Amino acid sequence: MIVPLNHILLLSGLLFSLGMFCTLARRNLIMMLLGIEIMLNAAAVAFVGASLHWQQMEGQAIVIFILAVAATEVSIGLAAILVVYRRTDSVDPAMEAALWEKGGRP
Amino acid sequence: MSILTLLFYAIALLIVAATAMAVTRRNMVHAVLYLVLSFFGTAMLFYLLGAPFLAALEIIIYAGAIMVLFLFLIMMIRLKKLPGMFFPVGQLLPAIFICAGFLAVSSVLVGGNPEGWTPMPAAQASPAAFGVYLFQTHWLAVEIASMLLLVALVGAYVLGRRVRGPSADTRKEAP
Amino acid sequence: MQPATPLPLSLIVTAAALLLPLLAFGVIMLATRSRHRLSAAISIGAAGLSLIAAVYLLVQHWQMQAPLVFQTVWLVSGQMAIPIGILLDPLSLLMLTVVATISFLVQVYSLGYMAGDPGFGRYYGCMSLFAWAMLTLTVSSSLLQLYIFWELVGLASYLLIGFWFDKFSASEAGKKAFVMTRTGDVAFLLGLVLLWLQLGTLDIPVLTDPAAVAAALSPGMITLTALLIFGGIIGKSAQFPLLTWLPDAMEGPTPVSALLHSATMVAAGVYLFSRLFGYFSLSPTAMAVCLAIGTISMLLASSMAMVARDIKQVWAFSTISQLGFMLMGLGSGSLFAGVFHLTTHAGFKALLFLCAGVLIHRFHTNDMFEIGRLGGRRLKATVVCMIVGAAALSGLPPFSGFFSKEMILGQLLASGHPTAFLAALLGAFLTTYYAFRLIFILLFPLETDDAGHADGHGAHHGAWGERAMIAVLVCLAGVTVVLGFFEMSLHDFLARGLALDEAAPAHFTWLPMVAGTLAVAAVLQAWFEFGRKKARQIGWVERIPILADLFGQRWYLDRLYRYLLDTLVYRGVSRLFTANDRRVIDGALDGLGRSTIGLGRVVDWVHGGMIQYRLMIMVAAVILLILFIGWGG
Amino acid sequence: MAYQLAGFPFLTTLLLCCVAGLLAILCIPARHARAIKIVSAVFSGFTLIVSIYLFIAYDQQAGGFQFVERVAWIPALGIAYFNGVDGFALPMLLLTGIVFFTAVLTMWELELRVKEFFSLIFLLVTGVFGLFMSLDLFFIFVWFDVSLFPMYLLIAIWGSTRKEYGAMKLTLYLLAGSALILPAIIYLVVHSGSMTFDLLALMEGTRFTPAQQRIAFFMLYIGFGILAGVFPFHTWSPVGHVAAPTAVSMIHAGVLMKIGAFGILRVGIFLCPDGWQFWAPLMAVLATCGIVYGVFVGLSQTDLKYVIGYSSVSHMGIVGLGLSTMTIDGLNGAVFQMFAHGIMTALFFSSVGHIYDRTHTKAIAELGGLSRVMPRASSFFIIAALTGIGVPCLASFWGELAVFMSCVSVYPVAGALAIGALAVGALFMLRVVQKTCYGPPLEKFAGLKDITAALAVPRVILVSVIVLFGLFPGVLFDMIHTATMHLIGLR
Repeated sequence: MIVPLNHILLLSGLLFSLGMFCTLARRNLIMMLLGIEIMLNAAAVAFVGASLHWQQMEGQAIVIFILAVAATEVSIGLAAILVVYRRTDSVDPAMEAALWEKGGRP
Repeated sequence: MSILTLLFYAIALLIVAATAMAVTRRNMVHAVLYLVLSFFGTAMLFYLLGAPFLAALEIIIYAGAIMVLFLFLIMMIRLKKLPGMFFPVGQLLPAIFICAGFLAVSSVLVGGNPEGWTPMPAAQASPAAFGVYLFQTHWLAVEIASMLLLVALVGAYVLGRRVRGPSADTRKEAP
Repeated sequence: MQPATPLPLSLIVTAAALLLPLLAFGVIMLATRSRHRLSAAISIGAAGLSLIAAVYLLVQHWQMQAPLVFQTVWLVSGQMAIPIGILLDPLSLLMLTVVATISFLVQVYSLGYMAGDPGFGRYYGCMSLFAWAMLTLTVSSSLLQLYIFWELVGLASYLLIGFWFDKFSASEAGKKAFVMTRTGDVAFLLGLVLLWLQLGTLDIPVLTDPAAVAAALSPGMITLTALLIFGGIIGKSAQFPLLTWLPDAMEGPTPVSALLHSATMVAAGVYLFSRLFGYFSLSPTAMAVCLAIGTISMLLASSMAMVARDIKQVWAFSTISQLGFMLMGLGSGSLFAGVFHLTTHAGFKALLFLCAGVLIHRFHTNDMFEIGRLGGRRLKATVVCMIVGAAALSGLPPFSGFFSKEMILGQLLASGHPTAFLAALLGAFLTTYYAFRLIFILLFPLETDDAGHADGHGAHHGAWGERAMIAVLVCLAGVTVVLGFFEMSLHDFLARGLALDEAAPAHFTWLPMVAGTLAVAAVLQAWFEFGRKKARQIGWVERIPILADLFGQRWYLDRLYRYLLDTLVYRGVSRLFTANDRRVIDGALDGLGRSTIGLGRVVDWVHGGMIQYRLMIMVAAVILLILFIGWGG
Repeated sequence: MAYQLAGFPFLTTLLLCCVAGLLAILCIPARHARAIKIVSAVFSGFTLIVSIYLFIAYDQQAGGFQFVERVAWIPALGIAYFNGVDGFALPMLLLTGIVFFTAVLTMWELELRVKEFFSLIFLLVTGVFGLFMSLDLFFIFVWFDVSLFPMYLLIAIWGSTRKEYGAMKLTLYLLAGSALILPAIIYLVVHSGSMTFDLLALMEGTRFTPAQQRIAFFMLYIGFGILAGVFPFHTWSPVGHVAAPTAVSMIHAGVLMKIGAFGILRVGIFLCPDGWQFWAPLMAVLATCGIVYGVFVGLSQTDLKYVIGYSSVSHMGIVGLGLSTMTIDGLNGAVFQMFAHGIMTALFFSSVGHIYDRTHTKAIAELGGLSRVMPRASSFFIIAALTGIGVPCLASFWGELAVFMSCVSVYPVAGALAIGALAVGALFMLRVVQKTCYGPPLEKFAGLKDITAALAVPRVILVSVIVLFGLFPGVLFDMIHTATMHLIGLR
């Protein structure tokens, strides 16, 4: 006997909200991406827990795909951040907005 | 309370603490390192929850590949100055509010599920069994995921290429 | 139209009398406006034929017992049928003749007066329009038709007052006249519609039949409609509260003032009252109101006339005052007294105006002192005619005004209105005073200017025009002298056809004496102040500054109306509504438009704003969705 | 309702005249401006002739809908190309023909984008004609929108003062109106029980419940009422009139506003008599507000076209008042007033347009003494003003009289107020006449030419129509009466 599923889910929720906080509050594109990673990870935790709960391997299979998506997202995201950085000398998301409003496309 | 339960709580504490530290670090290298710690914890958790293969992948991909990628980027861009305000209030407060709201909603929802309160037995899916299952049931999705990774590879290359065309210059002049 | 009617000839003659001026109007306005002589010839020809027709009808129907009605329908729509027709009875015949006569004479007179004016053709066109409308008004068989032509007469008046539209004051006066009479007409139309709703018909013979009316209407309704219709009379005849347009209307050419604004058009109000006399007499309240309004107007206008310097203004005030006098006669219950005074007044007032016109034409000024100084008295024929007219106006025997005024006075006394009688005596006194004030100022100027200059002037206008003017004056003076002696025969004529139940006009043997004495006293006072050698030509009114000011400013009525119009209409309601339109209605809608754009901005910000705010909204939306699915759905 | 199909499709011919004119204009190269104008005049003249023929050939004894044409278009939805005219539609067709023809002639001196201008005008008028003759709800709606959308371009391209604003405001308002009309039509069709857009079938075959009628009538009243300048929704009309070029103002105020009133009559009152009865007091109140409000606001305007715009609001209020009385006289008067006002306001706008073309100003304060400089042009203006005042023997008097007479019997207070507005109306019209035409001739206008013979033709036509129907109103009243009797008899 380990723990009830709900404890795992609560842990997952806590992680998710931390990641969300990171994404929403940090004025830094890299940290935002990091927050997204945390959230994806939290989802993975929940899936693994659910997989144990129902004794099904579907959950674990999903985690594989989550990993794939995370890898994809990070590689593209970091490349995009790099582009942004080269053009604006900054990784501040607010700078992006400022550019948008002036009609330029970052 | 079995040893496994205790172990779970200890790991959970580790993960949450490490993640919280990572989220709040001003120095991004520190943040990434804390996050690596958190991912190690997650890997342990996966092992505990009966997914040894996933635990291995977690360490290899998340803690290894992805975080290293982050470190590369952080080192590449060499920020001259860190963004002015660490946590702008106008952004911090709504973010906290939303996160707290999410937490509240999710815990209420989770807590409202009565059958989730029974402790689960320990079990394990061996990597071999998992691999067989994955490739029997989800082979198409795996293929698609691999295609996705390929696309990501190409995309990252295209984006990251240093463009020395007129477009980059005009872009700078335009605003 | 029943085929058996034995009188198609009367119909044809009347129709011809009515339609000829219309034809003349159309031809002049469309074709011959720029050819002055031809236009004048057409117009005068039409007026002359109308006059002949009118006289023929009068003679033909002198012995008529019952009114003749020809009626056909102009317009039918559901319950509403607008008839057009001709009602020939002594009253309309008399008025028809009066209008046709004055109209013809004035048009002839205008040959001289308007000679050389660039708008000569247009002038005659408008005169024909007026003649058509006024003649048709007099013989209207239904009240609605009367109203229609009443409005058309107003239109002609507007066009003629503003004839010299280059002058601001003229166009302003035209506008004022139209709007003020229109104000009265609003009440008139309302009364008319109410009456139509109650009775279902507006035929004048029905309306004047007391039995039919009393059966269909409650007394309150009769009073209400009578008062509303009386509103129209007030407007058209320039009676008390709406009297200020008439003096301003003197901006028009003098023949126009003579024809429209003294003899005929303004008398249309009085004519309408006598037309509906049977109806009005059903309501004692309306009669009392009529008497009161007539008295007030008469006294007010006389007081104003005492200080006026403008020769036409004096006669304009006098017109208001005399119209009030007629209404007093009618209001006291005697149809004949009012109508007779209407007839005599038309003659002598036209005469007075036309005389004034000769002077104005010659000396190019309206100021009586100035005319006197320039030698107005040298125009002997004119001055004699003017004295005749003034004597008639003052009620000096044996001129026509004496008979009619004396009859009204007698009627007032006989019907038991002593206050009104005294007021009428006072009015008569004042009338004589101001009439002779004018005469004496003309005759005995304080200083005289070079007279030769006056004689040599005006000769280039062509002698035939001048002669036509003098001829007209003499004609009218002749009428003024003799008309008074036809009192009894006119009374018989009217009484026969209209079945008047009043007895022969009351005669008080002492009344002519009193009235005559009063008139002589007034003449003497005028002589004392203006005529005698050492007179300083300052009237007693002018010695009392308050009165002079009050009278000179026309009792401040004009100022009051101007003030009310400015504050209430222009600066009040109009500006309020405009502001409402701009700010509230338009503002609300523009605000709606702006807020739509603002909403678009908000949505745009959500889409194009900083990435993290977008994320926040997205997340918040997801949370809400979860809530919805968790509990709501 | 029984009707006979027409032997010869006159109504379609009328529409085809417009369409053919449109196509002909499109075929002429833009540089031949004169040819375009001649072709426009010829084809608009054809429409006028056809509409006059229809007016004369209509059998008043028989009444009802005549010249009916019917071709099923989408049978599954019950949509048909279904045309027919009655005593309400014919005066409107005649009005459109007259105003269209004169408007084309009025623009004889246009030089800017002649081809586009006339083709858009033809498109606009096609929609107007279509709407007046259509008996199919779907087509009514389509024609409604066809006649609206060229307005935007016409005002925005050829307009003057604040033209983009005016065009945008007008378009938004009218589209808001059509956004109410379409749901109302669909609501009615859906609740009819049978899938048909056929107006006559809906009128005959189905009885909507009073509640349904109230809802539908209200939507139709507001929707069409916006176009008719009903009181709180009138502000587009002065702004639009001011911005529009002369011919568009003429068509707009002369015909388009009538579409609104006609729509209320044709769709609202025909299909929802109970709703009409229910909302009639509201209509009377709004109409009276419009009458009184229009004259007072007009008093303090400084722009000539604004003044006329507000007089239109006031006069259309009289139409609304007539419709609200629910009596024969009221309806007759309302439709007559629609006709008379259309002609009058077309004359008004063409005169003002001419004044503007010559003097290049519409500000009342800058004008004056025009009667000396341009006697003929200002006579037309004065005649229009006198018609607006309601002088007898000019057309609009009869409509007003009929409306007032019926109104006092139904709503005495509203009637009294409306009659009272006459005096203010006189003040407001005469004030404008005095300020523009009278007074000493101004030096800056000294060299201006009077109206040329070619430009005088349309004005003369309009004046003669005004006088003709002023002296013989019965011609029109009898025609309208056939339809009114039928409508009232149906209730």
